[in-house]
Amino acid sequence: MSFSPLVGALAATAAWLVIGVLALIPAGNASFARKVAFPLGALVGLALAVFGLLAVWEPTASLTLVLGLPDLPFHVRLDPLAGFFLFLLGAVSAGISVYAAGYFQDEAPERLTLIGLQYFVFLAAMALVTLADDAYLFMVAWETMALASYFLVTTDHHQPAIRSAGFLYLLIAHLGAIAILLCFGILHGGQGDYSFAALRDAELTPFWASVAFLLAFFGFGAKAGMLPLHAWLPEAHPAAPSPVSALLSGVMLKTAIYGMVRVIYDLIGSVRWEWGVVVLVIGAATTLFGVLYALMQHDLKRLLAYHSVENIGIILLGLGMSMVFIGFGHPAAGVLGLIAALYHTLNHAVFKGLLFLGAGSILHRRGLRDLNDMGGLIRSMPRTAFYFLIGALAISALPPLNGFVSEWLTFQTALQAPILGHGVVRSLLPLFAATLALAGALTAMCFVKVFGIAFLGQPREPRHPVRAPPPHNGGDGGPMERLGMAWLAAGCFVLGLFPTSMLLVLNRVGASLTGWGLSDDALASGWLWLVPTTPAEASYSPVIFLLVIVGVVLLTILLVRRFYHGRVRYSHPWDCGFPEQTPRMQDTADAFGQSIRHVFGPLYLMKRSLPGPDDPAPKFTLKVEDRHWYWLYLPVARLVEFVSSRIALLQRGRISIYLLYSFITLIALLVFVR
Amino acid sequence: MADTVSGQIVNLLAAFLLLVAFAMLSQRRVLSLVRLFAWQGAALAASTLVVAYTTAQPHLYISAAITIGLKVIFIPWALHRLIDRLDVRWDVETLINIPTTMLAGIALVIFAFALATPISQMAGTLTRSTLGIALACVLLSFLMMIVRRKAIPQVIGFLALENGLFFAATSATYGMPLVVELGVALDVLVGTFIFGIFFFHIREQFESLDIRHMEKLKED
Amino acid sequence: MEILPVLGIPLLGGVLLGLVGHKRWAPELNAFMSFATLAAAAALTARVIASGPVTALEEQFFVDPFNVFLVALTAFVGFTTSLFSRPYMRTEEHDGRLSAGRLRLYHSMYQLFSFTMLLTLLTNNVGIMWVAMEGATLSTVLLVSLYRTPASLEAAWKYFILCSVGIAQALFGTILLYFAAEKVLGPGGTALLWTHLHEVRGELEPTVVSLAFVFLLVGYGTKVGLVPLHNWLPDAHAEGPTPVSAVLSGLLLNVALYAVVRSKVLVDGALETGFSGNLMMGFGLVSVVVAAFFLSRQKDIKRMFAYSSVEHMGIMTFAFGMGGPVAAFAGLLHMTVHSLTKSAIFFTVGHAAHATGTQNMDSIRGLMRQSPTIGWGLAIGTLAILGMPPFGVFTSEFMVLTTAMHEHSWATPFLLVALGVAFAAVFGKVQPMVFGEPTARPLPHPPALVPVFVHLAIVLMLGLYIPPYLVDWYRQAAALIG
Amino acid sequence: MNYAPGIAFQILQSVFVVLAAPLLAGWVNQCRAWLQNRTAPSILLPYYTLAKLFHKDAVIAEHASPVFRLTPYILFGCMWLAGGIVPVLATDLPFAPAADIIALVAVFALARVFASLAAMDIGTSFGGLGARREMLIGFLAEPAMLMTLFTAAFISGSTQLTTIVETLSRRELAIYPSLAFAAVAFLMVLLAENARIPVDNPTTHLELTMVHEALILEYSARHLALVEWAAAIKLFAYMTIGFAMFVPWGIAHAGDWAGLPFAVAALAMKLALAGAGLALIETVSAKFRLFLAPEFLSTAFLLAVLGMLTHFLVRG
Repeated sequence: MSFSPLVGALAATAAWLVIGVLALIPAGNASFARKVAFPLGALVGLALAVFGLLAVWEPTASLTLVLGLPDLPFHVRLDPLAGFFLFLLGAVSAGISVYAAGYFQDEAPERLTLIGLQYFVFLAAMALVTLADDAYLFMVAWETMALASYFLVTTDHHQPAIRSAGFLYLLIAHLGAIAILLCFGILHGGQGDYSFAALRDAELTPFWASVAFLLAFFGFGAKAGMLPLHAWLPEAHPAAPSPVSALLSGVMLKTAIYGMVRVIYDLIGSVRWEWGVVVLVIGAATTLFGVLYALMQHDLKRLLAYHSVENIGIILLGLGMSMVFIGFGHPAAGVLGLIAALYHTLNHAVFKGLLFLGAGSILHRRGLRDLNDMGGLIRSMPRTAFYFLIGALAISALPPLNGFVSEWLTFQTALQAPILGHGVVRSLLPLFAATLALAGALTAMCFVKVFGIAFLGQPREPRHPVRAPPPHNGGDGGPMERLGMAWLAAGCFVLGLFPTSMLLVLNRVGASLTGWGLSDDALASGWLWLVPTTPAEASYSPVIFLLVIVGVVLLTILLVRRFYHGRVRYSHPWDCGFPEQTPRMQDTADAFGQSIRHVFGPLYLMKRSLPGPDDPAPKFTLKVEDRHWYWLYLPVARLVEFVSSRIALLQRGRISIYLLYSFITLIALLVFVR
Repeated sequence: MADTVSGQIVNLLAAFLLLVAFAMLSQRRVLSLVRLFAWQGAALAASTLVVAYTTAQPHLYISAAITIGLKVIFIPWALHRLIDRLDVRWDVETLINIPTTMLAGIALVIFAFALATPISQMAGTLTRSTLGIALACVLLSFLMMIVRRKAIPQVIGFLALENGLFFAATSATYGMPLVVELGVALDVLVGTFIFGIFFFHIREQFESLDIRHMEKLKED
Repeated sequence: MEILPVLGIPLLGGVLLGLVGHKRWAPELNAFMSFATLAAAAALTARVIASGPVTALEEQFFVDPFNVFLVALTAFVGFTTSLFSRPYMRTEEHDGRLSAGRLRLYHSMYQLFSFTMLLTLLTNNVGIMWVAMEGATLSTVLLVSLYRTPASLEAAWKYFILCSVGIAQALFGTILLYFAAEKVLGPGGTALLWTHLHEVRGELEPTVVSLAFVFLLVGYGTKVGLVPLHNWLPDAHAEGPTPVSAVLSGLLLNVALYAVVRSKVLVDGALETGFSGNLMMGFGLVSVVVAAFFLSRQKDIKRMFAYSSVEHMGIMTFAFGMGGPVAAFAGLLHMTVHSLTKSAIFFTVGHAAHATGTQNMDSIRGLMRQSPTIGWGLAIGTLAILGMPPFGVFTSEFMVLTTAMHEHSWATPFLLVALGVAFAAVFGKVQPMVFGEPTARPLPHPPALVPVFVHLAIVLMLGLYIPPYLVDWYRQAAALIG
Repeated sequence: MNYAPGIAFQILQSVFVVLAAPLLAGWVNQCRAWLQNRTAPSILLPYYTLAKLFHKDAVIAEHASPVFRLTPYILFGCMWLAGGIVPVLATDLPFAPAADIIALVAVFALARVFASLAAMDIGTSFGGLGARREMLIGFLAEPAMLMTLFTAAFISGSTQLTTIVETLSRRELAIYPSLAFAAVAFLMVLLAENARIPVDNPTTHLELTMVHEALILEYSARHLALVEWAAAIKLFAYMTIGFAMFVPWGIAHAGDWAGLPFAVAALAMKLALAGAGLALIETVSAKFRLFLAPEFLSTAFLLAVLGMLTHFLVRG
């Protein structure tokens, strides 16, 4: 068959699987896995990204493979939506794989071979999820993805915390998968097989469509880390090795979003506005909860994981608005909302991957994981600091980087509210935009805290024992690690400065799903101006932004050097004349969050231990817990425990009782038969 | 044909069998339990012989012979030897007192008859009316197994159950084909042999044949 | 005549090992005999594929697509279990838990047990099927009480009493079936032959047949381990030596379910109403839900996997209860993948119990660190049995759930809740055993783990790609079951 | 349209904003001095201090990172850009489509983030304290600011400041209830963002109360000059955003030189009044303690939301 992006994508997935299997070869101190596997995987990732982009512009291609069930072979399909997510998967995983090549250099051979296998099976499973076009292949790829990532999360399983994190992760992933399976069952409606084509044209009554929506929303939401089912995310992502955490947070959460969009927009089809309101409410709650709890963390990777929860909330806000508009019969504004959500999915994948890689370098090179142990890292790790700064500015949605573009598009969608007929929803939409603004500002505060405490200021002496002794001079990562981070940082810049090219791609994706595109003068706005609806309504030019600021900065430096002398004198920090300046006088991570604890007090479950007045060794400890454990997770566990204890009474050990059971069953059935 | 002399004899034997089943249910001493079991075997063999004689089916003679050999002579003898070797002479405690068991037994007999009447009309065999009694015997011996607290009475209950089944076979369909009869008899023989082995092991482990010692495997 | 060697070899093996079972090379002989049975079964299977159903010895034996794949499966798992039992039994002897005499009993009973199972599958005579089933119970009772510990004696006693009483009810059911058939086919031996019963099932008397089915279902249901009648199963499977548990869980339950399905086919023909299907669905669903909730309270690893067997037998009974080609196909596939996965799990559990010296899950830790093959075998096996894709168990569960969704949608939530609870319970217990700091000691004899990974490889293959000849094999059997 | 006059206007406005900002600061200090009946310093005092600072040698901590040295220039650049975007003298400038009101708020956020990072760079306790307080006020003010801007955007149907100015200036002089609420909210946000009295005292060095001062504690000479200048431009920009939304009359159209002198006069008059108003507010009210700022700013947010709701309800 002719070479098409679909065949290319399948070839790339197969290549990943082959690399994964080859990585198992332990010969030569696992030389294949150490030297060849990851860079090769990155190249395959790039190829996949190219195929994804091509697929957006080409007509949808579909194929049935020979594998699979006898009457339901694996169907594979590549349409613009799948193409976009393949592009995301390929591009971001390329950077992460290059970084992983450097990161896993000094792993023990037996661990490295296993990590290599699971890493590439994980990538291939994600690609298959995006390509799957029937319920069976989708479920197989979905759970293989969960399985492979579970084994990655529990690589160093000698710590009990990581084991329990892994278990919780796989449990919630499995429950989510069960909900998705039930949703496919309801969509099926009874005739035909389980391919997505059959599911599409099975018409549903509004009630069953809503039930299918709720199942899909909570099934995929469990995997995306949505509010009620998010407890696994801050446990599992930090437990994995850093490149894997980047993949988990950056790319795997996006396959959950892909699943949600595929089922709601494509399979169910007729979107209702009530669904949009549900998504908006949960999205807003997730956003605020994610960022408020991120501010309370002092473990860097756990903080980044909570930010993933927050950004998933932002994506849900975009999706919710788009569903409300489509539900009310304004598909043009609906497409804009969908584009904003998909754009933020891509942006989050890029900058969250970059931040996790930065955190990985700190952990790998310095063995530091707790913010209260770090400080002044910018002096010894300047490049990592630079890349981390770019990631921090991008996640805080500051121009001219990519984070701002997608939040700006989400604001523009909210500003289309007046065209809605429904009074209440029309005024609710801007309020959700306000929660988005609040979350954006809080993220900025959180990343000032992270960057300020970790990279700037004086190095603090570590209170926790440093686990991994720094193998190298504790400086920046190796060339591969820096290249990986540079690739993602460049991604932040390109997506931030040239959004119109990505807007055209997303417009095609939106059109393929809803049949509507952006207004034509939005598309004709050239590469310089980003125009969502009409130039008069709103336009934004990141390039001019950057040029003006950089121009003025250079101009001022020149003028100051020309007209005034550039003399500089170095001395002790001023600090209002206080002589002995010690690193302990700097803010700690918890101190930085103190004002938030004051303002949002009741939200947190705080366990505080204050030292007594005459305490010889005063020790202040603060532990902020997640209320959901006590609202949802522990009650469910206790319920299961209660039911099983009741059922255990069935097996009391006396043989006469067992005989009695058999006797009563026989008599009951005989009575029933007569 | 139903009310011919042989039919009456078979009904008589069936009634006797039901009486023995009831007696076993209420018996206190192990030895008399074994003797009752022997009588039950004898009644079963007699009814098989009568049926064999009237319907002139050769394989029934063989099955009657097996029944006598196995259930009237060998098994009671073996049980006697076992009881002597294990010197378990004292009487048999039951979980529920005798009167309630008897009431349950009566209820079961009535239920068995209600169940069996539609079938017996259809049966063309000479001994179709005894199907209800056979089913009653089966249910009664089942009940006996439930209420007994000692291992040997439980086993005897099981053997009585087998007798009930054999009687049902002869009354419903003039007995199963020979090869099946032989197979079942072989199984019963091997079963009894294995029960004997078990009695010795249990006696050795628990110093008594009381089943209440064997209640540790349970969900706490 | 391919049927006779399939039955003859294990019988011969039983007798032979009865004589020389205590010798040093007895395990090798046992493995060889099982291999010979496998070869004979393979030849029989080839012949049935080539020329369709076969009857032999004037219709006393009957082989059709339905029971030939079970025969092949039984022979194969019997062979792999004998391979596993070689090092296992030697370690038991090395640890002094088993004397040479008892090994002789074990080996002869092992071969007799596979003989009785193959006889049950191959016989055409419903009476002989009962006799063989009773024989299977007799042969395994002594095996369960092999260790002579109080617990194993208690387990064996309960197993023997409950199963014998259960099977006695099945005999009464068989008698009623014979009674109903004799009215149509006339006296003589043919009334008990399944093939004849199958042809004439339309004219059987409905009331008698439904009564018969109740007795058959309760009787053989006890052997299958359906919930109100399951109490013997966890004790028997946990107390016996692990090869016995593997064979019991893997094969005997399948054979019992085969007997139930055979009688369901007859009863369906006789009655128009879905009486037998609803009954089996009811039992199946109750088994799945109750077993799932039992799992979270277990302390002993073999007891936990025994309850997992109860749960999976519940799923299979539910699938066959639903009827229809897809559900029957799913039931057959589930039979295959369950016995392969469950036996593989019991192999790893056996070695793990030996390595750590205990079956208590709280004191087994760090298997992966101590011996990666056992650790990974147990981890992958557990994930497979819990129905995680890409393994075959998920395939059949997917088909069962999807058919259930649009035929009996009321049942699906119960199934899904049960699967979720089972996953949480089993994985919550296995994960700490597999990961963490090791508490195990190296084994005196190297563990035979090749069978484990062969089984899991087959299950993985069945999850992704079912070979075409296997597909139409299942399809013919599913059409037969109807 | 030919670009020449547009670009000329753009450069003129940018330079004008940068130069006029210290004048506005001087004017506000002078008004405050008169209100507190002390002799007022000369209106050109800010220019003198800037010139003095540029001549001094810069004193920097030994281990200051490039972030510390670059931040003053970045702050100045951001404020210069904000000045260029807001329609101070003329609307429809070439730079105007580069950013709408949301981007403008983001520019101020960018400046705030860099200022906080620079404060934390030296590792002194005051730097951390200042950064923490600045971000606290920042994250509370941003939603309130956006809601006020949304109200104006809903009325004019666009987020471009040029369109907002044109639609509002053409409307007849009707009092919009929603704009009234938005104006009060905007005033409260202006006070918080520019570190005026109720939230923070611009002139204080008292460690416990200072917010903005704590950020720039370590700066000296030319860096301090640039930071002070940027603060002045920020106040100027905020005021002009207020004029654009609430008193838009008198802004010339880009390119018509005739309207320019009138626009400058109108701007001067508005700035004078606003500066005096600001000085009045500062003398009348006293500084809150820090944790009253959240209530202050949440009332601002509530007012802005009220404004938006009235817009929807009244407009129907």
